[in-house]
Amino acid sequence: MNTNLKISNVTKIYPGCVANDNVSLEFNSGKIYALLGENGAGKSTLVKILSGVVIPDEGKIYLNENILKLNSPSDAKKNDIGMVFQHFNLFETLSVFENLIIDSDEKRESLREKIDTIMKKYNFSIDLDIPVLNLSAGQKQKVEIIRCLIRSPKVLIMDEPTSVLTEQETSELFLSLKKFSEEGILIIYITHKLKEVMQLCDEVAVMRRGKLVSVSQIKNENLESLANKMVGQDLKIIKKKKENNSSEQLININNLNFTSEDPFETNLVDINFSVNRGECLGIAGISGNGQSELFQVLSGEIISNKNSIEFNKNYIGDLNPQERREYLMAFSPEDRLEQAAIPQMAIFENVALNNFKSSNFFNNGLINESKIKEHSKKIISDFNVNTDNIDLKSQFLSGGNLQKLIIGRELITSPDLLICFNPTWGLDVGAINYIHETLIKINEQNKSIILISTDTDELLKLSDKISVIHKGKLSKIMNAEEVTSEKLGILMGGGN
Amino acid sequence: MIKIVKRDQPSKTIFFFTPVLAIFLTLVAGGLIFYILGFKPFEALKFFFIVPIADKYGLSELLLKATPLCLIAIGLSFCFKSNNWNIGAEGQLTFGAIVSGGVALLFYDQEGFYILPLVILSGAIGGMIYASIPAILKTYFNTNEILVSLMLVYVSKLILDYLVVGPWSNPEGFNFPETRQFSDSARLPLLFEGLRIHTGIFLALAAVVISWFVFYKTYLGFQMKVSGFSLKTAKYAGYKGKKMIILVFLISGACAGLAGVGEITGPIGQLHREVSPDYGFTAIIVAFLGRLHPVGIIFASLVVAITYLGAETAQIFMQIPKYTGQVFQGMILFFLLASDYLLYFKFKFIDSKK
Amino acid sequence: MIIDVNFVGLIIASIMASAVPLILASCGELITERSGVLNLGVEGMMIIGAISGFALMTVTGSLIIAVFGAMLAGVLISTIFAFLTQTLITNHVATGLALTIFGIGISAMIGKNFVGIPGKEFPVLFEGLKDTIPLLSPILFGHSIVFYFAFALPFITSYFLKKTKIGLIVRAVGDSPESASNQGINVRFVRYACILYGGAMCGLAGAYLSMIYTPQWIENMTGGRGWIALALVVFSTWNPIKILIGAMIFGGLTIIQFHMQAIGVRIPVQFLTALPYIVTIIVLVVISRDSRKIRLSTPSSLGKSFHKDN
Amino acid sequence: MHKFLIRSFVSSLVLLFTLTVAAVAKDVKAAFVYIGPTGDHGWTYQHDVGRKAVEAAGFKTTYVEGVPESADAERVLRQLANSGHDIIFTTSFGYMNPTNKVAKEFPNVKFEHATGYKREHPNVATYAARFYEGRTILGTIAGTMTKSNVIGYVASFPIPEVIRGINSFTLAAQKVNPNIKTKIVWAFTWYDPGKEAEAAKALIDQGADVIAQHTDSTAIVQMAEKAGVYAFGQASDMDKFAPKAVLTSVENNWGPYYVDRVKAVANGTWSQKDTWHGIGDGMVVISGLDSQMPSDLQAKVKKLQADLASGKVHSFTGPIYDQKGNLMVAEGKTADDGMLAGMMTYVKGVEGDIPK
Repeated sequence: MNTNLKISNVTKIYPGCVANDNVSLEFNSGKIYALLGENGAGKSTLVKILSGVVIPDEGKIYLNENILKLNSPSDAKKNDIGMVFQHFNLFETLSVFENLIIDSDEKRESLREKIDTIMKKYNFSIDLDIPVLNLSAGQKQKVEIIRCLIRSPKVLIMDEPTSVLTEQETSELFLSLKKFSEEGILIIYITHKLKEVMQLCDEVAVMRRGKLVSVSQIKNENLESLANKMVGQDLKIIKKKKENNSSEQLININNLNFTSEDPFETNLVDINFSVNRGECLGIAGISGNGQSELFQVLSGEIISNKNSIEFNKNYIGDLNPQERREYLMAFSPEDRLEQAAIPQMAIFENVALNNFKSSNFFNNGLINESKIKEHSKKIISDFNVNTDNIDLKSQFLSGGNLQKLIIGRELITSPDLLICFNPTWGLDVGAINYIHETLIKINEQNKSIILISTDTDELLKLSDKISVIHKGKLSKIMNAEEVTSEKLGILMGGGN
Repeated sequence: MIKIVKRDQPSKTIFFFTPVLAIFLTLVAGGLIFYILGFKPFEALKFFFIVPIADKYGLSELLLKATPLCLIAIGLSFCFKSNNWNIGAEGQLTFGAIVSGGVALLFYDQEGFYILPLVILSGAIGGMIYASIPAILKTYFNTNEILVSLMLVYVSKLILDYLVVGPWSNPEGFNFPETRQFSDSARLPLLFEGLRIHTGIFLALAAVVISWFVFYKTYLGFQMKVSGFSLKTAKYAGYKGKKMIILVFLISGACAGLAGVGEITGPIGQLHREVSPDYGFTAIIVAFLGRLHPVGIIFASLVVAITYLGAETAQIFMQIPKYTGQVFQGMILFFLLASDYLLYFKFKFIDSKK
Repeated sequence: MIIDVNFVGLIIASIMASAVPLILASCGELITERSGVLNLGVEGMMIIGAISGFALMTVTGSLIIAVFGAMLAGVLISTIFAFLTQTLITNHVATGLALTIFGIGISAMIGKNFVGIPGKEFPVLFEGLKDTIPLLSPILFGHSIVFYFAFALPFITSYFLKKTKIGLIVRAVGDSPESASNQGINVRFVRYACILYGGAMCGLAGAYLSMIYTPQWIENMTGGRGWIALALVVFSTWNPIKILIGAMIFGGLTIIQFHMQAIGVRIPVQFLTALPYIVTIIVLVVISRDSRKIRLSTPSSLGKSFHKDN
Repeated sequence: MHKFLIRSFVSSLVLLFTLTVAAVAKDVKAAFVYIGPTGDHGWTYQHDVGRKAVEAAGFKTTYVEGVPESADAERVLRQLANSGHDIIFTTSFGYMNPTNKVAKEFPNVKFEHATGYKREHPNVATYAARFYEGRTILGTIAGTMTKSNVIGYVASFPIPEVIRGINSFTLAAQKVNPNIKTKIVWAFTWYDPGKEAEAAKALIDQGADVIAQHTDSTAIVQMAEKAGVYAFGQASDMDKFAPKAVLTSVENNWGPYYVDRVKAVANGTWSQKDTWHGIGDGMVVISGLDSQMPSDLQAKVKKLQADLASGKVHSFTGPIYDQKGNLMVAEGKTADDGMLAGMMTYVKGVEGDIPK
């Protein structure tokens, strides 16, 4: 049976932003559609409308020529639209089975049979009776997919599904999606990863700033054309100047180990590497392989053996972040909202978080507010943060602006080494470009970077040397020119 | 059609306006309750809110009542502002009273200038010791501080009960559940002869000033605030986040302990089973009503203190049940919390024909 | 001393009777907390139930109206809490405390005219079988319907949470309201329902005190049992069956203490009374140390407001 | 003429005086401070009955109920003293210190403190009732009516007042039935129905078939009713709460004393004293006897009541031994008030120790 899904003149306005501006689209079963766009382009809003989570201000949706009333997620379900969210919609403490049956009215026994059949058919193997808490990201996604499949959906929407997956898991997912498509399920695939679009989809719709920019066949597109449509301008190609880096060692990590009591954390085993001045060391890996722990050990949030970290000829393994900053290190953590900044506090207060002696933010234990504010204003103008109100609570900044603020805060001390962890995660292309430019500039000033990232493209673009972290162990350090993304993929998956 | 719209930024004006609105709504609702109960609403409200503080003695009583509330609320503001839900101030007050009472009893037959400072100090320490329990459990064992601090309230009251009924009961008091009277050297001096308001009020005022200074002007206050919002951020910034959490609990405990000292060395003069008519819980209302701001807390403590006095006056002169005081306290908090909605949302009139 | 089997039976029966209000209130609060709502107003809702039950019994003379009226009163007072926390997104802790303060005050106000009136006799079931089986008879027979209901409730609650669809939804909402909302579950509705149910059970617990346990009304007659019930939910690590055991221990302490006094063993009363609170803290510490354990046993969103904006 | 003048002068003075007295008498206002609610059917209730008697005698009264024995008591007292009350009755032991403190500041206001011992100022009087006389009667009834020979006794706090009651009760019970045992359970509360009921239930489960109480709520007699054992009303007639269980009640009858004292203020004859009245003065009243009691027992109780009233019988008549067998009161002697006021040891026959 053919499925036809039509979106007609959908508009959704949020205070201060038009998320969807009169969008019309049509989808037919048997194909895989890509919905491509930067962060904030409006694709998430559109799929939330399709799945009933968000109600549009205007516009209609038709399924096989019938008007759909999607006032809640259950309406979408009733109309055979399945949705796999970017951040999983799972109940961590409930068992897999309970997660699967929660939105179904069928009997438990018949559901179990049905689930078993689905798992066999698509070669999924997940223990149904353990809490979701214990599953890997890939398994969690499979649970979400099974949850949709139980209802034999006509439409399956996947929202940025590969952001948490390994290469291996991604290719498995693609195989499954192709299979679903062959079986007549209409698949809408939301992403900002151009390569995946080229690899998987048949048709692509590009969105930008809430508007639909183009609909086209994949066969008529290539990476550059898609990127241009998505960004709306010819991408500035950032190329790193290949200069002779100095051979002066700046930081040297020597036999660093970390053992955690928390079962949710990864232990670090025998970490050894060094970074020269003016160099960028990239550390690749699938998230959850010890990156966060490595960042914390390097930043001093986790204190280690004094001699395990030698920075600028000082042993600093036992110093806390603030003390390390005095040696001219700077840190940009992954989690912007819960670690790098405090959303409930004003911009200038967030600036004061990077407190080093010469800043004079705090004199004799007192807050020097004028100094902090002066400094904040400088950061805002130097780093293109799009606001002029330093009293604004930082929760009202967009992700990109917040990240610029954080990087700016860290860099304004002119540190010798910046350690950053997923600095562009979840940002739009403009902000990503800006941050990438900034990072390249740092290297050009003969300062060093340790870039921990799960984005291999970013790593390949910015790094001089690359290593891969897998299960808390670091691979050997490779020259960036010699590395391909395939090679990285293998190492990230635990291969050699 | 009226639509509710989320504000882009919490409104500052409304932030300070809602407490006033809450008090106003409480008065209206209170008047209504009086009317239903068969009393003249305005007369009842007059006896409730005006008569008790119409003379200098009444004002002195108001300050006497507001002192512990203000002191505790100031302490709590440190906790609440840094996201630590210490709701066990009543326990910390009681334990502070126990420790300082114990010290005062050691010197029951002695005079000396050193006794009072010692007693005050020990009360603060007692409160701190008691507050450190939920703090340490929270920071090192990841335990929910709401539940722990609440449970400890009852434990402290029972410890006090045990002591005054048993080992500390007045040997000349025929086994009645109370201790000896403290010596005059262990009592807080009165401010005015004939009025009960005592020098403890300076402790509260000092707490107000210090808390304002620490929280808004010092690096320490900044670190406490950051640690409260996010331990992860504190760690990243290089603050001793866990110690900061413990510190806010200690400050809060010290304030509550001092409130306990104020009660037993001020108006009571001995330990018995009822050292506090739930000041520790009422102070939570005060802290909220005062918007966790030192100056706001001063006003809030006065408003809430009236509900205690008014309930008595209204009973004496109009035979209005004294529990109206509690009803008022509950209502103020209800209305305040409810009107906080206006902080984040606004009503927008939208043309429905469109 | 000769220990008589019937004597043991009698003591167990007394302990069970004293556990009834704790079980009722805790099981109600457990459902509320399982949906992610921390309602510290248990004491307030219980006392409202106590006065409503007693007042209705006195005024209407009907025990049925009184019992259901008390539950309804619990529902009504918890509606304030539900409205504030769920519709106006207020802080759970502060609202719950306000509810308790308000409840105690308003109950004393309503109850002014009901102080010192003797209660009505509440019928007991199976009284004829009271002397049939040694040890078990006093435990099994001769209790009010509320007693039997209370002892069935943990099992019903456990079954409800584990085996029924609605129970699953309640747990899901407590685990992740965001996910639940995206799954098409009306989080606000579920939480409202759970809060009101908690109110009904607390109302019933209060009515048991004023109508059956000590059939009379006095101010503050719940005497802190609401706080114990709250402790009990934590003690049980949100498991209804453990509530049963906990309620027997917590409720039985006073009775054991009196029996020990009567046979001449003396432990400070205050120590025994403090025990439930201390034990609860210890349990909290034990479960909280293991991050996996606390995540699996505590409703993840407990006490956190959820607001869905459209 | 001269004589006449003097006479008329004197008579007008007398007239003026009586007028003044009458005017004063009308204006005397009495205030009562209660620890509990007036409807508790126990301690506070009975004081309020007394207050109503004062109202009936034509005086204005005010009462404040539920006044905690904390720092708040003092404010209430002061407020009452400040608002035109001439005599203030403070009806709980815990008000002792605040009463004396406030009395110092208001020398023109009379203060009457129940159950206390401090009279630090000339305007403070104390009063109490010889409840132990009533307990002698209860002991006699309990000793006769028990079949299990185990009598339960729910006590509040180990203060002389309560211990005296236990002793007097036990002595009387032993007199009619040497085999009885009195089991004491301390509830450490004056008023907490839940706890009191649990205490009573524990005693009943331990085999007690008569329960006496020295706490204030009706929960105990209600529990006795449920369990089918006997009990005694405390402070007021609790018969209606437990018609089968209650054999009789010891009522606290404050009315006559209150009226007396308020009148004394009106007449200007009030003076400080320590009053300790019993059955004879009508401050302690035995309620109607239950028909379940055999008629000879009823007769015996009535006689005992009359003898106690007339002073022919004293509750503590020697020989009385303490638990260790030391002689407390020699044969033929009776305990004096000093000894009674400070009684802190059990007599022989009471089980257990006094909690410390």
